[in-house]
Amino acid sequence: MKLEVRVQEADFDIAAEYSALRNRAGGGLGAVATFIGLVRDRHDGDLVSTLYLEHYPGMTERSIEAIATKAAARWPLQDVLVIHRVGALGGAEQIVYVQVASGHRDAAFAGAAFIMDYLKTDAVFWKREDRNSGSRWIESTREDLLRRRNWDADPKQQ
Amino acid sequence: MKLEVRVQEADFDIAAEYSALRNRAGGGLGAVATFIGLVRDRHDGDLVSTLYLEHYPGMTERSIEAIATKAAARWPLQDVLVIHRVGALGGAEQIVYVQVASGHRDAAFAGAAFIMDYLKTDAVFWKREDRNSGSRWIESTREDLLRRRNWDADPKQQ
Amino acid sequence: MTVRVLFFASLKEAVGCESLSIDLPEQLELSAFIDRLAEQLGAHAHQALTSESVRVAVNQELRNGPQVISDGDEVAFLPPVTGG
Amino acid sequence: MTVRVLFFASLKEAVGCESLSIDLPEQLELSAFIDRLAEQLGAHAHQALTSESVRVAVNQELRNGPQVISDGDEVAFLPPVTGG
Repeated sequence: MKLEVRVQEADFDIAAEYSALRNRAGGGLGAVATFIGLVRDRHDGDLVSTLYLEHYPGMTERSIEAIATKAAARWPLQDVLVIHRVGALGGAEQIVYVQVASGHRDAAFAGAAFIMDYLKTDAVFWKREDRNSGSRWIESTREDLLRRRNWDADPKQQ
Repeated sequence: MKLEVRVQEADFDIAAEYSALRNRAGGGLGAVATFIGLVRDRHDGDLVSTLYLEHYPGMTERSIEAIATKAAARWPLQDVLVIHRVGALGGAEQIVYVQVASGHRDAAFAGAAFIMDYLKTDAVFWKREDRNSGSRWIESTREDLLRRRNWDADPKQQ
Repeated sequence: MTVRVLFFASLKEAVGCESLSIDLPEQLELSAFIDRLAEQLGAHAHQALTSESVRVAVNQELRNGPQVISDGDEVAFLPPVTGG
Repeated sequence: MTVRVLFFASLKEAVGCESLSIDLPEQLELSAFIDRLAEQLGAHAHQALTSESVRVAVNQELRNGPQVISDGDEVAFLPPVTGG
């Protein structure tokens, strides 16, 4: 399996990433599932002017590689790319890109969903939301933790 | 919800579709899940030279719209696009694109996976595989039918 | 009255025809209509079109119950769909 | 011996520092090391760094058990991660 993780301030171009995937995979690709996360410009009706993401260079990348490796041990994945942005992000900006290629669509979908769920709880990032009403560091939601626990509890869930 | 279905011989450009989605959605987008299906160049080790897809213009589009509408009744989807190609497709060519936008990632993932599963069984297409060893019309696999039945059986499955 | 008839995929190959228009003196119930088609296409077509796996769409709607074919109808014979 | 220390996110704000280098006469066990840090950063730092939710990474590996801080180590104090 090919696995690549990038943590960067710069925006990403999903067309370039998908095109690079097709070039390196040749004719062997069957299914590609992707996920793009965008910064919502509102939270509970309050305007979010900026989302600020902090990371620990080196450790953050390895935390994401560990998640992707876990996914690849569970489903037959061919090629996994995760790009996560850091720094100050405005509303409607792209924040995360997950691209999973597999011979089969359920492996591709499950791999991408699994990686996103674990990213939400285990990846080494800290997020601060800067709103009209002030700035605050965000914590993982209970929902996110439960969703991750579902994968742990049911190794056969696809 | 915005829903668009296109059945066409021409190839599609996922970058253009994703960019159009971002333009029409403005800052309200949170999560976009996409799926791209590609023609595998081998089947059981045998070289597949061409995959030929036939459709029933009008009825095919409506069969896909019905699937997407069913998904949108089940999860809060904002924007659904399905592009399916017909005609003669060679190995490594793109065949289907599903793009689902939602405020939340699990709805986006579930919507896209649901649409793909139903497309495999309910969409009005007929596929012929032209191999070295001859030409044959394909039937839905038992696996595909079971996968669709899983969604029917468990309306809460996400 | 004129009825437009379409055959798809393997069925198109089985009956040796993709589409045709047929002139009828009067409305016909579906099974009589298929008998009339088979006169034109041959006995092998009768067997192919009445196979249990074949579904019939009239004006692009799948039919379950009895069906009368009328002037201007589009009647399509569909082998089991493969899906996308 | 020199040790590099990093503070992240809310913890960086709590202790009022992002990173620092500290010179020590000898290896120290982690709790003694934190005592030594607090002498430099203030008592509020001691409380923040020993909070139950704070995890410590030495050379980018999370530590669970006892830990001795040695020359050249990179010691990072991490508040609970938010995820991506």
